[in-house]
Amino acid sequence: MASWVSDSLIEPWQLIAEQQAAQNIEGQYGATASFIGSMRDFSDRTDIKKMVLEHYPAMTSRYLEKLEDTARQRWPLLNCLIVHRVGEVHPGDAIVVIACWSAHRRAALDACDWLIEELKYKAPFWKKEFTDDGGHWVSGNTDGH
Amino acid sequence: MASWVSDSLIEPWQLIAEQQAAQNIEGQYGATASFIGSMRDFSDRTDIKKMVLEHYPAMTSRYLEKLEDTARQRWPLLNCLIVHRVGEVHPGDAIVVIACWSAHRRAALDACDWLIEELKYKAPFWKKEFTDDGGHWVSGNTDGH
Amino acid sequence: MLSSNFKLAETINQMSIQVKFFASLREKLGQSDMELTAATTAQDAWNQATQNKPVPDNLLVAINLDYAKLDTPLQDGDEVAFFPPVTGG
Amino acid sequence: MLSSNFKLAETINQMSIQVKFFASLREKLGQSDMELTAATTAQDAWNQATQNKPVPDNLLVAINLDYAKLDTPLQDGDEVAFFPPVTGG
Repeated sequence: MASWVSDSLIEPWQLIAEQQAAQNIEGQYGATASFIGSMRDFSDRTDIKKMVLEHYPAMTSRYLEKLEDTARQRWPLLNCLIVHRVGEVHPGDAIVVIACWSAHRRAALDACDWLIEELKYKAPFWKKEFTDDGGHWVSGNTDGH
Repeated sequence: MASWVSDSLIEPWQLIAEQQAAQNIEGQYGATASFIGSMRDFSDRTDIKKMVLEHYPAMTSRYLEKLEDTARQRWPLLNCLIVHRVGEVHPGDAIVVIACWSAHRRAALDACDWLIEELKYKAPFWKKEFTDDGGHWVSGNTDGH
Repeated sequence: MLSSNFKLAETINQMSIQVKFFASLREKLGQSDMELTAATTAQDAWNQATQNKPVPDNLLVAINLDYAKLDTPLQDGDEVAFFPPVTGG
Repeated sequence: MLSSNFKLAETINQMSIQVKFFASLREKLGQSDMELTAATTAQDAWNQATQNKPVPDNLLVAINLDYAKLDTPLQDGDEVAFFPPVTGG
């Protein structure tokens, strides 16, 4: 179980593979569900050049740990990973990585789905998009988007 | 979009990373959802040493392609990957890899969840587990397990 | 002339139906592939191929790589497969 | 004796409340961190820190790193944060 923020580029598949290798649960997990959120070059605006992610560091740490704890209380997870980018990101860069390991598939799939929804609506991160016209704060997340 | 069976060890995160790199959709996808099914060393039986996966090759190819087509009709997916092991697998080995890419998260998450459920109930693969007592055909998949 | 017509009729009536068994069913029956020269339905193919063994609970049937039913009619060139519930993923 | 008691009272009444603003709110108000010496509730802290600016729609409040409400009472040493809807993930 681990959660952290990163202020530099992350390699989602490598992070997940490393987390999987770091825990001695081989032969126990039958299911790994993951979600990666990446930066697109368009949103309500087109031609987005970069994005800056601000957060509330002390609250973020506390919130991500609480999220993992709650997920592990609700589902029989063997392992869990949450990594979120902050700072400057570019189109194609990963913004968030979530992975859940469990014996059976329903726990990993449902926990992963729940984690990204919770994180989207409550974790204290804010995105500012930059186009050639300057910066614009993203106003809010919408359902499933 | 790609689906195939492999008769040798697969590296899930590497396969997903390669599929992602192979398609020129960077900046378009905001969401990647994946599911990996791995072999456990226990089921109804304990101490499983290995498993042999049999399939119906011509039907498998056709079925997996149809699955992907159906998923792409139901959800706005940018890319999709399904890889399934056959032959001899050992505890910890990946058995199935599913990944879905979409602009927004709900499509990727829901399509991935749907694909693994459909595949579990309909794709013509069969598992035979081997313990020190010999081989036993797995009798059926159960809900979310 | 008569004998040539008789041969033609024989050729027309002769079908080729491929029958396949998989997994536990293949092992129990001790056979994986066979060819029938005539069969009206999947059930008929099963009866001929297994010498009228009872149909197992949960038997799955595919005709030409798509799921089908035991009463689905067969045509010349069809491939019919019988197998137990699938356990992939 | 009198002067010493007076100082003690002053010390007791003096609180330390940390106030933080994030993202668009931080930029609009032109301030990110400040300290108040007294505040009864999160709303009171907002009023003092913004010179009674109206509370924006959808304002979120956290006290000591947990979500809270504007009428949540504050205690000495609390950290109260104000920010717009979150947009991570």
